[in-house]
Amino acid sequence: MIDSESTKNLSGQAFDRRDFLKVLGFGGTAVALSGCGNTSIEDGKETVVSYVEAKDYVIPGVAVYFNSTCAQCDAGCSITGKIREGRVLKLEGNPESSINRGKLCGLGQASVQHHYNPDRVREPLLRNGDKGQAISWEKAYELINEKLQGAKGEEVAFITGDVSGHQKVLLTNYIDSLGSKNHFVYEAVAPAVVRAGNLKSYGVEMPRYRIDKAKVVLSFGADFLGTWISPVHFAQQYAAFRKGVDGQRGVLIQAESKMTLTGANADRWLAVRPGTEGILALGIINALGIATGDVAELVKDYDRARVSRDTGVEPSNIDKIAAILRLRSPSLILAGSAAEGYVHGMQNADAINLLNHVLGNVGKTIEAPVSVPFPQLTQTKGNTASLKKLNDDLAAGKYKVLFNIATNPVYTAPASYKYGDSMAKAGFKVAFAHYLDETALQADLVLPLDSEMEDWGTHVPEYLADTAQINIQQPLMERLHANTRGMGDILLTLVKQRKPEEYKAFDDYYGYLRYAMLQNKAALGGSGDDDVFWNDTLSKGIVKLSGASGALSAKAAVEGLKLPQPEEADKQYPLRLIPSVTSNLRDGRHTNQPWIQESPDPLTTIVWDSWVEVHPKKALELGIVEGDIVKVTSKTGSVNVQVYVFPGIHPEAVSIPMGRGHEAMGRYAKGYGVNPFGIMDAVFEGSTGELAMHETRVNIAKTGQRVIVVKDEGPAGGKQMGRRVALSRSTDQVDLSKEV
Amino acid sequence: MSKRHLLALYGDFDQAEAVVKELRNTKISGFDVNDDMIVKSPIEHPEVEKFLGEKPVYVQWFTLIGAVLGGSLGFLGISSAQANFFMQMKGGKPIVPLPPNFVLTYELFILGGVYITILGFLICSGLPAKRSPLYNAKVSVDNIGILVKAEEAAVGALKAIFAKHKALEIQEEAGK
Amino acid sequence: MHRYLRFPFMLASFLVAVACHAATEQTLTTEDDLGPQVQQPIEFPHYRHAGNRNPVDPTNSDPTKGGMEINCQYCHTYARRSLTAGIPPLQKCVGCHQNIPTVRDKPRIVELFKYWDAKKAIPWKKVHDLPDFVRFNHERHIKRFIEQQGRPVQEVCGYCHGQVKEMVTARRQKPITMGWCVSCHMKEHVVVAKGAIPEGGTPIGKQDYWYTFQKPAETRNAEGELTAKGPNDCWLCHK
Amino acid sequence: MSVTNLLNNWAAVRHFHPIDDKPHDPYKWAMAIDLDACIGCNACAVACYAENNLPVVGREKFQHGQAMHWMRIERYWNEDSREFPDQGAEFLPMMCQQCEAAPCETVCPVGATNHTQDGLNSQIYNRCIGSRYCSANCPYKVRYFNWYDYPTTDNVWPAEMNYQLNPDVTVRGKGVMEKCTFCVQRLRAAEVTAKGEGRIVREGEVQTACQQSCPTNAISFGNLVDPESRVYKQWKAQQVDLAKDEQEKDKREGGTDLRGYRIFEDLRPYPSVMYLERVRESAV
Amino acid sequence: MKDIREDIAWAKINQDVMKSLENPRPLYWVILFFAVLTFGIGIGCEVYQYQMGMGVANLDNPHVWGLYIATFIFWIGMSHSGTLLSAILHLMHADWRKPIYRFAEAMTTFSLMTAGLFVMVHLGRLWQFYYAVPYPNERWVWPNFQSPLLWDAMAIFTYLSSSVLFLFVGMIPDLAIARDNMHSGWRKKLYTLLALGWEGTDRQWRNFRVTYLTIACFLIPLAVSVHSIVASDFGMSQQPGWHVTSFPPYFVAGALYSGCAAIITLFIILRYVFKFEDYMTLPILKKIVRLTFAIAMVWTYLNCIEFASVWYSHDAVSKDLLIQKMTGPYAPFWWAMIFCGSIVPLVFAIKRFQTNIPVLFATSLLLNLGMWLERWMIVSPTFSHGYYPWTWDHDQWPSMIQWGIVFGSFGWFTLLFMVFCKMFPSVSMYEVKEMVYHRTLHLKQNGASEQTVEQGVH
Repeated sequence: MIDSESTKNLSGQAFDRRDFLKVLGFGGTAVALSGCGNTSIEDGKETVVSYVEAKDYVIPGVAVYFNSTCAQCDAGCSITGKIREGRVLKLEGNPESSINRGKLCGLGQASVQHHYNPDRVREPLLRNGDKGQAISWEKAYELINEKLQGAKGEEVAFITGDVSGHQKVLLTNYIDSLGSKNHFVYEAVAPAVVRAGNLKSYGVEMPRYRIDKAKVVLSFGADFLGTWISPVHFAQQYAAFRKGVDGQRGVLIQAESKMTLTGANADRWLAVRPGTEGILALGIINALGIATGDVAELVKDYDRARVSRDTGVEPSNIDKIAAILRLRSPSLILAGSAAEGYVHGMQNADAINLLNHVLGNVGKTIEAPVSVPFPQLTQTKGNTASLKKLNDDLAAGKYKVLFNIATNPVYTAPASYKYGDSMAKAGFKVAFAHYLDETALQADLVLPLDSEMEDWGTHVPEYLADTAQINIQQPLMERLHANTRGMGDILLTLVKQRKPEEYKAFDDYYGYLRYAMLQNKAALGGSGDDDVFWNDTLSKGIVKLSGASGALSAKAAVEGLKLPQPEEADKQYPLRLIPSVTSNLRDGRHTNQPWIQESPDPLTTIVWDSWVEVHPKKALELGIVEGDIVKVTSKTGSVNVQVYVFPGIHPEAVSIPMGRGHEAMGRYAKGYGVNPFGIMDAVFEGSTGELAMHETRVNIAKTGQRVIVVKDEGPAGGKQMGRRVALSRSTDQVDLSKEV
Repeated sequence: MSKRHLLALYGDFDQAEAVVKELRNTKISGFDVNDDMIVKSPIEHPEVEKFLGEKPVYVQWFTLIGAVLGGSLGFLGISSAQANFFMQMKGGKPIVPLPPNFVLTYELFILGGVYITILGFLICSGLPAKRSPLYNAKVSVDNIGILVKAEEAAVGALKAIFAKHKALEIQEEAGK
Repeated sequence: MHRYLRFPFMLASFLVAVACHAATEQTLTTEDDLGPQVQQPIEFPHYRHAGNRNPVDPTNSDPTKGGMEINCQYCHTYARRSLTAGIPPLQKCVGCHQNIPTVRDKPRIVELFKYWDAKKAIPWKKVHDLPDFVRFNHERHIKRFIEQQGRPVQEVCGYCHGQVKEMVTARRQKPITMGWCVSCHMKEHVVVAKGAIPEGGTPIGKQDYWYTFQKPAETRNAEGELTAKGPNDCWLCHK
Repeated sequence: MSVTNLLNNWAAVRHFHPIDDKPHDPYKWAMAIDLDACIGCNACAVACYAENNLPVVGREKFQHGQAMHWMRIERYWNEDSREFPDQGAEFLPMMCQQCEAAPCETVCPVGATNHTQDGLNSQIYNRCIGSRYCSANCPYKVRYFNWYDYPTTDNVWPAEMNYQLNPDVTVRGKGVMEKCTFCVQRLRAAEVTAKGEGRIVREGEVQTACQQSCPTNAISFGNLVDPESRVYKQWKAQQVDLAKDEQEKDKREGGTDLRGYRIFEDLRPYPSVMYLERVRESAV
Repeated sequence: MKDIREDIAWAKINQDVMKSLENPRPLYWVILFFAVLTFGIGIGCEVYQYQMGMGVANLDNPHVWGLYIATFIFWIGMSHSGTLLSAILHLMHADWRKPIYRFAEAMTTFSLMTAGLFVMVHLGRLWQFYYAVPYPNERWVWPNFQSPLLWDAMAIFTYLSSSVLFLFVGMIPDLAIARDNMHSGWRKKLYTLLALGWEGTDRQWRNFRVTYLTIACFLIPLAVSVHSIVASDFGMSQQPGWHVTSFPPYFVAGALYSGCAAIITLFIILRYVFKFEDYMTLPILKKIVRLTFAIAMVWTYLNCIEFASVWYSHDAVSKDLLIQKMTGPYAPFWWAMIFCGSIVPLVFAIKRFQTNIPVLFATSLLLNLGMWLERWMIVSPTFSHGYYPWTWDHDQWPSMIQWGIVFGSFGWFTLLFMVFCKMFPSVSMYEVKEMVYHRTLHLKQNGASEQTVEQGVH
């Protein structure tokens, strides 16, 4: 219920947002229907706590809404928090944001559980043997200072996730002030190869995809509805795409080896032999027959018989796809896991992007990105190659001090890195953490961070939809635990240790942020009074900027495009492991949010556990059924995991979702499921050095145990048993033009 | 109150019958055979009625009243309860649906019938009550008892009749 | 009485008595049902703030002789905007009392300023406590009775809170049980006073309900008013 | 009192609903869910957990089938025996259908579930005694029973977690039935506001939590009586009539090209949720 | 094979029956011990369930009902045989019922009380059960009279109270005997109180006869309605497998069936424990066995009718459910039900076995098991295979708590029943006397030549 009026009312009022909303015990938090007890009136037993001072907009029993930014993933959705009696109750999407337009995914909804999580770190902890000892912040800062005195600049390393906005500025300044050049930006699941491929094909790393403008979308493993880049935004584009341009409903074709959420919504889902997506793309170019010049030369060998043999896609399907692509224009071809997963990922991406060029989609459904006028605020783009480098350096003993800022590489690094051992070689490890996760447990000093609902900040998402925007993150309620600190505040204190003069004007990060924003008031589109501008900015939660769009390179990059022949199956490890990224769990940093744990995986409906997906045909061949515990063994290691027989996977592949199998991180995460990173081989993409996630070969063997798979679907599985429940029809049976 | 009670016990039903016949045929002043004689038996003898003459039983009327009251008040009560202030639509059915109410009316009809019948039984048979002073436990075994109430003067005659028919035992209320 | 009839008669009289008791309409009244005297951190004198002025001389507003006749909503300001009436913030008390030097040294006010100086909220005790599954909406009742029908504030608040203006610390005076709430909803209430029907229909608009008895009456009553009963939807209060 | 009510309102209390009377004025809350737009992302389900204080039951109880998701996303496969599900999956968000003639209402022994004036199927937690008959009689099986005392003995909201609980929604203890309410706390707040202003709730003024979060706008919700509402227009365009157990369009020869339908319409619960069939491209 | 002797002294009848109030065989105490033990276990389970929530019974969301409801129907069904023996056979003047109807009537009462417990055990919020009672209350809220569960409550209340009254009224003359013969002590006082001053006067007997007959007349339709209403708990619902027209007669037949089976079991136990060999004679047993056989065949027939009507209907969902019952996870129990309910009673058709006590005892236990399974097979499969395939059950097996309470109920019933038989004359003395008296008369009229003519209705 975002009453637009209630948000509007706020904008006019001068208020100091540092004066937090106090948690008010009004009406009590537990509005419980009591059990066996008496529910009668108990006058004089409960206490009504009132405010000392209250703002006019604070009315007990009436919600106040504040805008902020979701920090659960890097898409940068704007949120509106519903606050009652000083407590954040629920998050909604902010309708003003062009990224999520008032919508919010399940992961975003769950971030209140990140905030209220009972397992958050509450005090700075210093390692004392196996235990953490609570210390004061002063002592923690002193300790860091002390340790840094004994280290040269190049002996200090930072590992962070994607970081943008003013935190990034402060962080960069701090790193510079230390004289370090070692900032590793690590994201376990990042479209790094896609970026590289795009740069090569279109001249930009991240163009704007216009699914809503396309009539046909052919996606090679890009799970844009579930996990890819900015899923909430793409889902909205998808809705428009389905409604259709000119009343013609958009057609989605998904080619991938393991069905993703996007694949589950496709009009045609093609099971492609893992790694041959590029071949299929070239085969389609060949079948289109409209390519000329060196492109035609390139694809001439990819006739449909060969492509069909290599990829496992039926020739008739290739023809149908070519026909519909030829017929309906513009279309949009997306490269997702096809690029990220393989040694030749870059080649795959090139081949797929070539298809866009051939079809003339570049400039139509692939648009140049909007540029942000403040390059210092833009997002540093994480990848996996950075972790590899850091790991090598750590193993070589290069670093004396390691700052681990809100990442969990001990959990997400492939087991063959032995990252934990590498990390141990650093002299002093500082972890900025919300929870005692696997990495924080190995640190010497753990600094508890505020949740994003207590902290100030700005974010500039990598993928910007219509216009450039800076997202404001502001506290939605007072700090839940007295001894946690905002990331910006910690960085400010640390940087003050180095450059006390430059930053002495700022008491806290809020002051810094306000100052920095007001300094650029004009560039941020503000005018007039500082307070008015500032309050207006805070109440909107977004600063929209006019950024120019660049141009895309029109020429396809064909040189060097050479796709390897699909490999013969390995005798010992005949199956390919696809560690799937699910929309709930991503890389596992949110596994400890119970709503996420209990939210069924959309495709398998499994909760609270990991599974390995096996195609029915393969399952029959191996004699396994649902619930069998199998041992999945790769060159690197093995895990025991329950089987889910799943038709949406190529028979040569098996898939284990990422995100579970935590050994730490609190009561909701620890001990549920298995971690596929633990058996991932360290194989890298040829040209970018990214971890090739789909290149792990495994075999599976029965262990003889069987369990009941914990899932939402009943024994009928996905069958409707003749009931009229979920109905569907084909486009020729329906007239969408009459619809509202 | 100068009447006295006499109880004679017989082991045989025929004997008892003979006694009753004789009592009926003999005119004894101070003793009315219809009002002052009670036959007690261990089991229900349908024959007793024959020789004592038809005596009316009113229990059925109680049953009728009870059943009718139970049914009608039940229906009205339930319908009224349904149409109270909190009348809430349920399942697309009317607020006062007839079939369920008929089912309940039926139950209440029986409930009323049974309860009032029992009440009628208690009233008509005069239970619960104190036992008469001349109660003899043998009646609950196998003896037939004839309890008579007579003027002092008639006692002797009655005793003679009882004795004549070989009464097993004659009990007599102590004189005043 | 005949001895046979004694027991049945007693039984029957008992049953009749029970039935009569059950059938008697329980009088759902506004009868007082005093709650416990609740010990508050500061003994707030409601009669001083909300009580009537000196009855002998209505123009005399000397607080030592009577109340200030402050509108309930002046302090319980949330009531008209929220489900809950709320307790005024400390700020509000101090706002006035810092300008009233005459009572500044009274122990209660000293206590009050102690809280204020410590910036600590006063832990008032709840006096009118409903079970957690009941949600009474103050706003709606104030809208209807005060704003739409222009009844006096103290009277309207008094429907449920009793004669607060005569109390020191508030004490529950009404039963506030479900049946008591409903006793009011069951009554025919004036929805349109004498005179013309305002523009756009009755104040409760086109909101006629299913059951005729809840619609505003078709015709005006003897006093020239249109009446209707209160809502009977369980889900209004129990959610 | 009651007898007077009975006699005065005899005609009213003998009406059958929804066939005999159309009492929904001014509100009848209803939904339309476009299965073609639904991508099965679960955002609605999580939003429901957040809005309605649903307990997370944990692995073991989920395994026992004691999950409490008022909104569940069902995933169906096409029923032919192809090697791959090459038309993708079918997702169906399932929640209480707020039937007009709800099978659950008649059977509740204590009247804890009723039909409200604005067309909802209410569930009164404090009246419920836990006979579970309603769930037994629900064809959609969308009612969820509190098998354990989640707030206390199960400690579902430990420590600060209970700060998140929505104060407008009662936290249910053990032994009561619960189900989707169409976010009645939001509806009632909006209705009361509108009533205070002497108008009815406008289209778009109130949203359910699931509708609000849905990234593809697959769920539309609104007042079926209000001709301005999107729901009204959708039901109208799809020729689905609330009070029919078989729609005219389905009787037409040669079928229909409209894709609106209601699940188990033939059982005559008159559900308030219309689904729009999923569409798949015929050209591929 | 000897029937009750016509020349038996009435005093001996009194003595024999009164002896049962004093010193039963040691087996009595063994049974009582186990009854208390099981009941205690049941109580423990219930306390645990009350504290933790219904989840400990391992019910789940589509599968909200389980053994509690099944066992509830079982006990309700069991109660019907008492009415059959005391009311129906009374109206038919079948005098062989006289020695055994008392305990059958007691069985009715106690099994109804047990069934009532299950309604309570089953409730999620037991402490609020009074919401279902239509009493005038401050809130002005009434229960929902449309709910078959409420009809159930009303019917069971009516039935229970009528049965208790019927049992009591029928026992007054015997209580008077007990009063007269009991040595002084609290029990004598109790009998004195309960006998209401019964003297056996002609007036009392006259009204007694009419009352007894009237209540018997009421009880018959009441008993039928009670189980029809239990059937409508299911029949009135919409679920496949429940929404069956033939459910009321099917339930009633099942009820009589299980009741008769239970009577055979208890007959054998009582006969031994209380040394009633002279009264609970084998010819009587033989008649019950024949009656049971007849009802078993009726039940089998109605079962077939139900399958046939499902089969010939076009209700795919119900058909699906039926197939599921036969082949799915419940198949072993379903087939066990068919075996115990339809095959095992064929033993009764064999004359040799009609008086063979060990065989009859074993068979009757199997019949009871079969009838209990029948109720379970009515309740559970519909939940695990209803309309909505998504929610079909995958893991539902009653927990030990649920089983514990079910077994506890048997303990509770046995306890009540055994205590009753020890406390009150479980053979109706005055009616045995009547029976003997009438037979004697009959013999007198027909002369001595015709002997041992079996009487009563066949």
